[in-house]
Amino acid sequence: MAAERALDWVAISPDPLDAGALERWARRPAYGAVVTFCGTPRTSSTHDHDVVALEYETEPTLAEARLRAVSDEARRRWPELGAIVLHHRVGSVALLESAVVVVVSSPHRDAAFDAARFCIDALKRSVPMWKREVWVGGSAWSEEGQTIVSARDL
Amino acid sequence: MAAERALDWVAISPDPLDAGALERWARRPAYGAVVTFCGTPRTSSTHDHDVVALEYETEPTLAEARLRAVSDEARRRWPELGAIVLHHRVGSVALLESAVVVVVSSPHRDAAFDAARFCIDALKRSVPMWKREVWVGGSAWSEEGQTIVSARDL
Amino acid sequence: MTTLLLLGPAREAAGVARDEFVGATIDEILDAAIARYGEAFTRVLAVSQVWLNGEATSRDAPVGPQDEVVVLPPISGG
Amino acid sequence: MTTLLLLGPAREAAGVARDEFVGATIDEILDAAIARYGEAFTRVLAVSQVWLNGEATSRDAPVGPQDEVVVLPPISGG
Repeated sequence: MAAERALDWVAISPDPLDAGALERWARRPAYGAVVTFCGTPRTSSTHDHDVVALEYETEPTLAEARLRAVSDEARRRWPELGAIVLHHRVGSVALLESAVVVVVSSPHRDAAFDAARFCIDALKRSVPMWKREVWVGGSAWSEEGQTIVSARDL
Repeated sequence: MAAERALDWVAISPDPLDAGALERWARRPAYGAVVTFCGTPRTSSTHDHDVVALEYETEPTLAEARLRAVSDEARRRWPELGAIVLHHRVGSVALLESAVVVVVSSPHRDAAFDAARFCIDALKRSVPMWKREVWVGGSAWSEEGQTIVSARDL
Repeated sequence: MTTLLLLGPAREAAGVARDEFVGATIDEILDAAIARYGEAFTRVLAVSQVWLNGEATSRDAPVGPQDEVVVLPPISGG
Repeated sequence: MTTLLLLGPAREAAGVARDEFVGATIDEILDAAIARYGEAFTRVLAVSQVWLNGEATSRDAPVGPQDEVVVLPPISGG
């Protein structure tokens, strides 16, 4: 699944995310600053086990519409932005793989940092996404229940 | 030139920077958040020309010592940090290539964002580095003269 | 028939990700779902948001055969 | 001989990146450099920082044959 526009690329994907390739996609000669955020599974858990993988699930059409709302809101707040990439993986994500990648390019670094941070914060709170922690011998839903909100309310 | 320790990797290098590879190096199972900053040449200039490349020069030993001071100061301010990568290229850097790459990993994203931003801000003000803007038919030193300061004073 | 999408823990509790129901309002669809899926689903539904065609709405909103009702349990967040 | 490193625009104005001078203090080294390189270098030096062995210091600091004096013009920054 992907929805690529000239400068916006949001996707929910079962395939491994290549942060380096996404970062290169966001580079443009007019934008000297590129900020990338990668979220990867951590061994520490909300349960009492060492996590070996996370399993993500969502409804891709719904989730991509909400990703697009995040990128639209970032553009409204920082009109100078260049490219915005918001990709979230679904299915099993192993340690050292990326579950989520955000890339923002901008003429200068202040807006790139501010907007990238807004995007990952808004993504985590406004995109429907459920996460199971997987350990040796078991798994459970991650216990950090939050109500879904809209990106424009953040 | 490179000075790699277990979790710190600073370098002044004449070779192209591979931000994706540096970002992968900074991933560790204990750190779920990785923030990467890439600085790339912009076409807009401090002179009245379209920039086609930037040329960086420094004294590598001196510059690497100052990069290390930036990473040491970031660790002092954010003791929870995982890996820190600070690489700056020297010589000619074309449009769409990276002149500087900063990567910071951390258990959570707030410290990763704050520390990455500190590192690039401190790097730009505390590392001796001179930049020529190159356009078709000419070149000149970039006109943004700043006095060099110490990372710990920022 | 109105489509009901069940996501994450709601899918797990219901045992299906997508189902169809007859009802005039979201409340009627959800009552029918409770009757079909039982107590585990009722517990998840109690803490979930319910959207109509991708947007939050009230539970007395009318629904028709082209509509999609979605049950969204709390998300994992940060 | 004390080493003098000339960086960026200072290297350009001096025409060399590294040179050697005899002198008892940083000021004496710099006076000898001004005599050798001329006016363009003098203008750059006027706005530059001068470090001794990688650290800022005062211009009356004593120097010896193992020391390295560095002329650092303003940097390009952000």
